[in-house]
Amino acid sequence: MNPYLAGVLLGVVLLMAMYISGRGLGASGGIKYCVVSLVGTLDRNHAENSVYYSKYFENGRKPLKNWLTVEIFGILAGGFFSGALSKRIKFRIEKSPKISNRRRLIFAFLGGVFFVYGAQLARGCTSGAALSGMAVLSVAGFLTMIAIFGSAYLFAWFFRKNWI
Amino acid sequence: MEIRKKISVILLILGILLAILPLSSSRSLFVNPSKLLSEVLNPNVYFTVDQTAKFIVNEDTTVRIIDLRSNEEFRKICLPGAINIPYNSFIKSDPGLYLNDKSKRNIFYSNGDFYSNYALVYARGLDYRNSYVMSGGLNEWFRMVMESKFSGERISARENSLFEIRTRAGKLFTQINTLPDSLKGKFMVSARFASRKLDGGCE
Amino acid sequence: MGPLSSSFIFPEWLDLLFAFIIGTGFGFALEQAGFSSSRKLAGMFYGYDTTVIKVFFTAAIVALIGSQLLSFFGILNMNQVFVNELYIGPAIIGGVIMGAGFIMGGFCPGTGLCALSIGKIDAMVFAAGGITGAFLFAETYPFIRKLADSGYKGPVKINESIGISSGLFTLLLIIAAVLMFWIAELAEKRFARQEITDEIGS
Amino acid sequence: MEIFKQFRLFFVIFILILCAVFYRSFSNSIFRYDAAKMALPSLQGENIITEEQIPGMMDKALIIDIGCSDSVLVKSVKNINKISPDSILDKKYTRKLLKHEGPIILLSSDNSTSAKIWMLLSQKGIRNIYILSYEKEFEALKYTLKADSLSMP
Repeated sequence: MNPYLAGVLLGVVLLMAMYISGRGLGASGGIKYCVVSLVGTLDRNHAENSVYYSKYFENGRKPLKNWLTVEIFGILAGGFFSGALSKRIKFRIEKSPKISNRRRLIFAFLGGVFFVYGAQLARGCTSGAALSGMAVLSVAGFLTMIAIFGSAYLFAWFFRKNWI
Repeated sequence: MEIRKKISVILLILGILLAILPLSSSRSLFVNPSKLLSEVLNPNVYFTVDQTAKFIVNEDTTVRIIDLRSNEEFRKICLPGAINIPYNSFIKSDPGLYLNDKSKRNIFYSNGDFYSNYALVYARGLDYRNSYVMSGGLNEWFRMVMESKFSGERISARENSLFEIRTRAGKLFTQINTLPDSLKGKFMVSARFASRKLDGGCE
Repeated sequence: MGPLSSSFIFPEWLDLLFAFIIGTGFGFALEQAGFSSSRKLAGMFYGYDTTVIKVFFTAAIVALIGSQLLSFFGILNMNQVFVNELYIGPAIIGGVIMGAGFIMGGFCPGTGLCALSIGKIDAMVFAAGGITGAFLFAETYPFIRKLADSGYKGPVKINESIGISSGLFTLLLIIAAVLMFWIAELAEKRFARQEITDEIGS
Repeated sequence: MEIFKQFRLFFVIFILILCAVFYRSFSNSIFRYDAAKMALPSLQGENIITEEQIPGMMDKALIIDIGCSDSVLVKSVKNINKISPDSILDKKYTRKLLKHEGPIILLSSDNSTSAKIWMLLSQKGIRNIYILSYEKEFEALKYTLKADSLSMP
């Protein structure tokens, strides 16, 4: 789809989220809730004593029954549906031909670690903080957006071999 | 024409429209005016001071008594359990932040009848139907509850219960308002109403 | 008047159903934009593909215009819409860490999940990394708690801190975006990598 | 012309939006935009006047009696419009109020009614409305707390 049209579509979805629930979109929050829930099932004791996890279990709250968690299952469904529609579903590793599969996967893993760690610190990722934040004109949204793109441009030179 | 130019033109036109529109952070009343008029003129938007006194004595949790006077006045004298939202900030901030708990009836009062009735129209115009007024305000409260004396030969059962409530409410009122300032401050902090936190973000 | 969640109290299942529907729309839009490809996303930083900035800004501006028009007509109460709270330090530091993660992994969490759903193995590894990242954050939280709560300024709006109306700010943002779109398309020609573009397209 | 053809759909939508904007901004049958601004005079009581101020405003003022006023002034002033509060939003009255230049004075023996009508009319975009108050001080607490009120029967 043309990027501008896809942008309009994404904007309409964001607007719908604002109208229905008074909140923006988000992805990293859902990942966090999955982790919290996982830790809660594996080691309940640890979860209840930790300063971080305990607030998600207050008053018998269930981290899986949460707007953000359900939303990421929606993302998976929507992505799959769109991929099926455009015939893009296929198991594969996408990478530059100049690097090995192993290198690509190691960097993908590291990227995931960094991205979600940073997102927890900034209270939102590109969708939760930058996109939704910009759509309500919050300073936090603009600041996070500038920081993400600025730093990615800054580091781009070091990782150029991975991509071009 | 290529799509980039097209979308640029469309966005710019809409942007100019937005820049011209008077988009301040506030809003307007949106209930139909005639409907609002008949709604606020209906006497059932009033609670008498006796009804309010009963709510206070019974510690009724389905009502929330909102004091619209300034913070200084509130600190000096207030109804037991009242929440202070000065009329200024009621109008200037979004009343929805205070009123959107629909399970409770909000009863406005001020010293007289002006602020409370302005607030009533304003709140009901924003479709907060759970808004009411304590008719007569604090002046009426003093007149009815604090200074009423029974004068007559015999007392009927109804009058008796009415006077009992008045006496108990009056006692509570005096107790709270004669507390030393330090204690009173503590009490008010605990009664202060926190505006609702909005859901959102990735927290 | 919207948001619906503040006018009506939704039962939990309905609230979650809406979450799922919105999420589906979100995933669909991201995938249709082509964000399930890491090389397309990374193209933003090497100039050969600037889809990211086009989609990102168009989406933010459409939502901005829409929400302000709705609020003008009394359909949406913007005071009831969540505004992200500003923590200056964490926003910048977190943003820098995210930028590094972006260029290493080639995804952000939303697009990563999208790519995962159509079977990209690198995206699955990215998601595993993300889970690890969230776990690491939770475990290191006691040590960085001070940093994470520093510089709190509340939910500040950018137009209010500059002192102009939100409509005017939107217009300025649109002008900036239009210029960026133009530069982006010039860059795409200047840094074109035909072989990569062909491969992504397939 | 070529350009207009390309933007046909957009122009149709845009004109619809524009019509809605005009309706929202200028229609008399709905409340005006920016409720807080319209309510500003009520914050400090600038909209409350006392009887002494009336003679100075007399020549241009439109005096409206919205409920059994029995002030001396009411008997002495001739051109009083008696309107019952329920019908104040009737078209003929609102048109008159909107057209009137100069102050509009609301009379009522019940402060709550005048306060309500004031807020309603102001939100409809009618400026310069005043409420005549018979009390010397506006929104003042007339009583003080007596410590001995604890000893009620």
